[in-house]
Order: sequence, then structure tokens, then C-alpha cells
Amino acid sequence: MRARTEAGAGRAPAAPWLRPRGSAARSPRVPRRLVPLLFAVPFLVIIVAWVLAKSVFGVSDAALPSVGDVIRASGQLINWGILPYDVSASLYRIALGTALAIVIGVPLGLLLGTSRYSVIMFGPFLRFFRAVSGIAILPLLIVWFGFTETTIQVAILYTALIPIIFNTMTGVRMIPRGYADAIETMGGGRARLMRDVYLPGALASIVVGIRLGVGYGWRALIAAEMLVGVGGLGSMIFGALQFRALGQIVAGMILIGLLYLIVDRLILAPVEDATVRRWGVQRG
Amino acid sequence: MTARNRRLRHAVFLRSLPVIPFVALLAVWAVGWQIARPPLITLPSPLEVGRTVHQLWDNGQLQANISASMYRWGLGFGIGVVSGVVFGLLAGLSALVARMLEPVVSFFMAISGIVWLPIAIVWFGLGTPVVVFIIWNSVFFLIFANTMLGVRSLATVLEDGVRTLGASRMHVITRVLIPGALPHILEGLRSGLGFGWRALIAAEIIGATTGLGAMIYQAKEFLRSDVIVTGVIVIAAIGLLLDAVLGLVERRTVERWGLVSTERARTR
Amino acid sequence: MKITVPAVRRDTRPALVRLVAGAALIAGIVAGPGLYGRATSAGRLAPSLQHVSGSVNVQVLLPFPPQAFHQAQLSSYGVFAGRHGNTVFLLDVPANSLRELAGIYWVAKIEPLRPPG
Amino acid sequence: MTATSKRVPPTRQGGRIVCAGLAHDFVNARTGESVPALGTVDLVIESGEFVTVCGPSGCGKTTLLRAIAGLITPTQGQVSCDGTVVRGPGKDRGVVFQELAILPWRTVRRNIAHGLEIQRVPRQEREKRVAYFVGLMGLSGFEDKYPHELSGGMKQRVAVARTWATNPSVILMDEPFAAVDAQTRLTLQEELLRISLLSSNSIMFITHNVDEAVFLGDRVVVMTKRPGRIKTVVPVPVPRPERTVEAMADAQFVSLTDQVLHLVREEVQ
Repeated sequence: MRARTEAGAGRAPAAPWLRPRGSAARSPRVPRRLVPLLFAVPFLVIIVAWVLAKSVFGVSDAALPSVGDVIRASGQLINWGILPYDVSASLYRIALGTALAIVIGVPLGLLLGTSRYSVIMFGPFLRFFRAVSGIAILPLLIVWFGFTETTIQVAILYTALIPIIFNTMTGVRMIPRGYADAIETMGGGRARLMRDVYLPGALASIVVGIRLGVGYGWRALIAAEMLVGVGGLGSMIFGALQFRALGQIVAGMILIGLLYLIVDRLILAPVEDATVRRWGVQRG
Repeated sequence: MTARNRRLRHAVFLRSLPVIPFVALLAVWAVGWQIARPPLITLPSPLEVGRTVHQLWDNGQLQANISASMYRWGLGFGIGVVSGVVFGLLAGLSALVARMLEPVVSFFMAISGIVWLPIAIVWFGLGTPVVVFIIWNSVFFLIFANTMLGVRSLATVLEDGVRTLGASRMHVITRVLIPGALPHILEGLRSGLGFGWRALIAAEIIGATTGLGAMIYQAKEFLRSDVIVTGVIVIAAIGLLLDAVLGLVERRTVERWGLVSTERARTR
Repeated sequence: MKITVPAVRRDTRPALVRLVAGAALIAGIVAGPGLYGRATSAGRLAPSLQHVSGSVNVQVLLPFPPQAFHQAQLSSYGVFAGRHGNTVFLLDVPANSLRELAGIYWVAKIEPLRPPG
Repeated sequence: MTATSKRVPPTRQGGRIVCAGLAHDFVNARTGESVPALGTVDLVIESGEFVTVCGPSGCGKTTLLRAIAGLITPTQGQVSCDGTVVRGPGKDRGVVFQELAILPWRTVRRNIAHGLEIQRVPRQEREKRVAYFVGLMGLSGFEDKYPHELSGGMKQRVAVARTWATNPSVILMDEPFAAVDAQTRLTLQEELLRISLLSSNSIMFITHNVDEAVFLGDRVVVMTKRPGRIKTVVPVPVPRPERTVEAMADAQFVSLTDQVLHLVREEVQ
């Protein structure tokens, strides 16, 4: 399992004593058809523990909703049309924010990546703004744009933009010198270099940047929605807090997790696998 | 111009490069403010921010908020790292357990941190406990996954090598698995640090009355954008400081063993 | 920044399958409710409102007491004129908005506005 | 190479390895079907003997070695060392692996001493042995370097030193010089022969390089293609002390090498 998490934790360092990335971590001797069952066990354990906590240890409803409460709350939210509305609002925002971040971030990253000095110049600068999380600038955005959709969009765009620019820039830097020289000696101009060398060469790193961007963006989105409260899953679970609807909170949390996993593992991960394989791999 | 002298000048030039964007930003901000003269509440001038920093430092408000935030971050991050590494190692020992826990760990990583805030407020109310919980939550699963991955991705030949010298299971764990997993653990620590710090600010904005996050959010109530900008700068500065410290630890330990950490590979 | 040694060249088919499944799942979640609503919209609209041109006043019956969210949603189709129990009164609802209104799955019935009393 | 005549590790009778009806199938975890890797092998390595094993790639040479080392439990048959049945890895059967198995976070000195630490050899004796092997393997001056600071050849010398330092009764070597350039390889082979004369451990050396097999082995075991069985065993009449790079050139050696090469090539078609 490559811990391809939104934090890029899977970005395992290259070390002589690690197994090559391609080979899966030492897989246990488990027959193929048992594997799905294998994955279900931990979830079952959690549900059993949850039920025991409620029934045997008598944890009160004020602290932990029962499994039934969560299911009922989800059913209600769907019947009322609230859940689909908030889900679409959140997904729309993350999609728009990421798209904007790509359109702005990739060209900028490519531009910065082409010269050695710009990496040294803008590296620390980008790191400074990476330390300023999208959430930290929310108060400022609220002062500027108030409790509106714009505040949420800017927060996501800012949060997703930084990793995309950073990864695009470093992706270009990782391309071996020879590739660009070859094109230049064949008379290739700047545009040709950009299209045939820098973009494809950095693509794998750009895709990782996009995954990181979505990971950070999704968190900033939920926090922004909680704060700004203009629809979306974040505001739904935070709103539910006001009148202690714990079933709704937990249902919302589970959905937030599942939606992110669908986007990250079923959409972004395959794109990354495809680009890493098709475009080959840069050597460190 | 001797070669050495030219090399020195070049080194100075490289050192000064990173400062340029910051200076440029400051200049644009100052000049822009002079021209546009926006009302204070929207954008303070660098001067006003400077004065506010000074003022907040004098009345001790800045230090109080910083120490509140750092205390909570230290507690949450510390517990998160220790628990993450211990359980990560335990889970990493058996391939079956590691494989089995992958999906559930990924799920909890997807909702780690701020998503827990509402239910955490129900459990802990507002203030330090809820912030510490959010930080722990945003760090634990990340470190757990990375430690587990670190143990699992060790080349088996290292383990076989030591076992054929007659090493016991315990010896293999302490002398091979733990040091071998260290690069991944440090990798997890670095991204965990970033996430922990961001979760702290978010949790303080919504769930606390003191600390840097609370400071900048309350400043919004009084439209004190100078306090907000001050807070943002301090938050970023501390975030960078923590990251630099960890970078140092990584360079001193793991890189000595010939690991090219992605950080250094990036800037080479 | 990602340093990998050449992975064994698995064909990209499994990656494609995952991608299609993920995209389909997201599309289903986003578009599903709307499609379901439109598919079952016939039953919602009272017969007299089926062929209408120009705007009408209607009362929208919900299976539950409407909350702020529902009032806000419904008032984007016509002028909100108050509610009574599970019914919401909307005035000057143009013909095409009426069709869209009928496509909302959490709306039970749409009937012409009966004069009070 | 300052090969001091005084032997530091106490001489110990080389272990006698007996493989009886050994066979092994690999079960693929994902698909569940089993693939025969090693056909039935009956082999005896006498005490103090230097046996080389060669054969086409995939013929199960490494599987045979791992079975003797106790790293895998064979699906059929058993291995015994000096009469006791092999259950798992043990300090009496040292292994030098093909891939790098020394610990990258330990210096050369601490890597060589690692086996001795595990076997709780007193510090004073430990330091003496490490010093001896650092000299013997030409690693003087590199004692405090980390593996990533060494060349491929040097790393393998550390691996050999680490195993030899514990003076196991049997030393199993799985193509240790495969990743080393031709030049260093010849010197490593000569050094190995010389060290093997200094102590009386039994040695089993696996290689796909026929010249290496003939040059090093008292006997050369040639294996068939997968699932590997023993095709023939070719004794090498030239006693170890007289085997030098020059001697390799004379007719008798060349014809022997051709014979083995021919045997192996038959299996490759």
C-alpha cells in the first residue's frame, strides 16, 4: 500500500534499502477471494465496538448517536433533499477550485521551473505561503468578501494553488538536462520545449501536486463551509451541532470521508498511475 | 577576480535570491496602499501592521496567544506522533494486519482533523481540549500509515541477513525494522506537522477563545484587519520554523545514512 | 519530487476501470436525484396544470413540514406567499419553472392555488 | 592484503550439510496456484569443502540455498547440518546475499561486528576480530564510513566480512559478486579462495558465471532447468592453493570450463 494520502505521505523517500516502488509491500499469503472480506473486518470491528459502547457501556445519546440514529438521520436528510443539495454544493466547489488552481498553477509552475534560479528564489516564498493555510486567511477573506460563496472559492483556490505550483516547478527541475538540450539542438524554440519536454516530463509530479491540492482544498472547503455556512457538507454538520443532531453530524462525517476517498482513490489515483506509467518515470 | 572570489559572490547571490520575492511583495503592498488608500478595515498598510505587532507584543497579548497555540500544538502533535509510531510499528510487523488496516486507515485519514470539530465540541466543549483532540486526530492516522508503510516497504533481504546471523525476533524489530522505517516516519512527521499546524488554526478559529486562530477570528468581529494580517504572518512564521527544525532533524539523522530525502532531491 | 524506479509496466486497463467507476459514482451522486425527480415528475403535477402557458399560482404539498431550506429552494421558482402545515404557496410561477418544480423529488404534489376558505 | 598467518577466529570443524529428497513449490499468494521451483535434490557438502552450484537462471539455485539457510521450509524433504535438522535460520549457517544485506545505517565497523554482537561475543574479542577482517578484506581506512559511501565491491567485502566474522560452520553465498565489475570480481574471487584456506568452514557458492564456478569450487554442481535437479557434479582436480588467475589459462582448466558451460547450455535451450 503506498500511503498515497492527501498529505503526500506516500511520497516515500528514495533509499537504497527500500524495495523498488513498483513492487507491492510484502503482500501476505492471502487467497484472492478472501481479500475483500479482509478489508471489511476492521470496519465490522468498529461497528461492533460502536454498538457495544451504546448498549453495554450505556454511552448516552448526548455523547454518541446510535448506529440507528445515523441511518435514520441519513434517510431523513435524503428525503428532505438537503443531503444531495449539500453534496453537490461541496463537490461543485472543490471541482471549480481545483480547475482554477490547475489553470493558474500549472502554467505558472512551468514558467518558474524552467530556470534554476527561480526555483531557489520562489522555493522559500511558496513554502511561506504553504505555512499560511487557506483556513488562516479565512478571517481576512470574510472581511473582504463577507460570508459569501466567493470567500469559500478563494480559500479553496489559494489552498490548492500552492502545492500545484510547487510540484509543477519541482517536476520541471527533475527533468534531466539532456532532454531540453536535445530539443534545442534540433532547433526547438521555447514553445516546443514547453510542449514536448517540460509539460510531459513534469506531468507525473504535476498530478501528484493536483492530488495534494485536492487533499488540502477539501479540508479547507469543509472548514470554510463550517465558518461561512452557505450550504455544503461543512455547514451541514456544523449547523447540526447547534441543535445537537449527532446522528446528522456523524452521517455527514462519514459522507465527507467517502466522497473524498471516491475522488482521491477512484479518480485522481488512476490518473496518477496512468501518467507515471505512460510518461515513464524521472530518475531522482 | 580570483575564482574563489567569484565563487563567493555567486554564493552570496544565491543566498540573497529567496529574499527578493518577499521584498517585492512588501513593496507592492506599501506602494499599492499609498495609491489606493483603502479603508483600514479592508487592507492595513505595512506600517500599521508593524505598529500593531509592536503594540500586541507590548501588551503581551501576542505572546499569550502564541504560547496558548504552541502549548496545544505541542501536546496534540506529541501525543499524535508517539501513538502513531507505536501503533504503526505494531501494525507493520504483520503483513496481514497491515494489509487489512489499509482501507480503514485511509478512511480515517480522509476525515482527520477539522471534520471532527462538531462532534469534538459535543465531547470536549470549547477551549484547549477540543483543539488538542483535533490536532491529535489530524496527525495520528498520518503517522500511523507512514510508520506502517515504512516497516512494510523494508527490503526483506535486510531482515533475512540479520536473521541468518542468529538474531532473535526482538533484535530484528529493534535493530532492523525501526531504523529502516525511520525515513518514512520522518516523512510522516513533516507532513503531519503541516496538517497539525493547519488543524490547530482551524480548530482555534471555531472552537477556542484564545490562541492565534481565535485572535484573528475575533479581530474580524472588530474589523481589525491589521490584527488579522499580523496573526497570519506569525502563523506562517511559526509554521516555517517548525518545518525547518524537522528538516534539520531529517538531514542530521536519515541523510547521514545515504537516504536522499525528497526535500533535498527537490532543491538540488 | 516523486522519485521512483521504473515500475513494472502494468497495463493501464485497471487504472481506467477505476477512473470510469469513480466518475460514474460522482456523476450518479450529483445528477441522480435530479434525474430521479424528473423521471417521476408526471405524478407530481395536478392534471389541470399539465398544459399551462403563462404563469400560475400554485400550492406545493411536501411530505414533511417545510424548513427554511425548502422555502428558499421553492422561492426560486415563484413568489413565496407563506405556508400552512406541509403546504407552501407560490405565486406567479412561470410555465417552465412549473416543469422544473415538478422535477424536485422531495415535492409530493403541486396543485392550483385554491382560494382560501 | 596483509594476510596475517595467525588465524584469529578459532578453527572450527566445517559443518556437513545433507539435503535429502529436497523439493519446493512456490505458492502464488494472489492466484493460489503453486509453481515447482526446485525438483528433488539429494546433495551432501562435506566438512570444509568448497562447493559451487551453477545452472540456468530460474533453476532454483537460490531456493536450494534458502532452504539450507532455513529461510524457507521446503515443501518436501529436509536439510540437516551436522546431523541436526534445519528448522530456521541459525548462526551455524551464515549467508552472504546477492542484494546488499548490510545495514545502511551502520558504519563498516559496526556492520562487521553486528553478528558478533548478536552472538554476545565479548567486546575485547569482537574488536580483535573486526580489526582482523577489516585488514583481511582490504577495508582499512573505511571502518567509519557508511555503506552508501562505498563502492559496490567494497560493500560486498563488508557483507562477506560480517558473515565470516561469526565463523559459522557453513557459509552459503548467493551470487555475491554478481553486481560487481569484472575487474573487482576477479580480485574478490582470489581473496575468497585465500580466506577459505585460512579457516575450515564448508562453503556453498551459487553463481550463474561458469568461470567463477570452476575457479572457486572443489566440486561444481550443475543444475537442470526449472524445476532444478542436480544434472551432474564435476570435480575440479586442481587443489585450491594452486588455483590462481594465471592457472586459469592452462588447457586443463579451459577444457573443464567448456565442459561445464556445455552442460549448462544444454539446459538453456
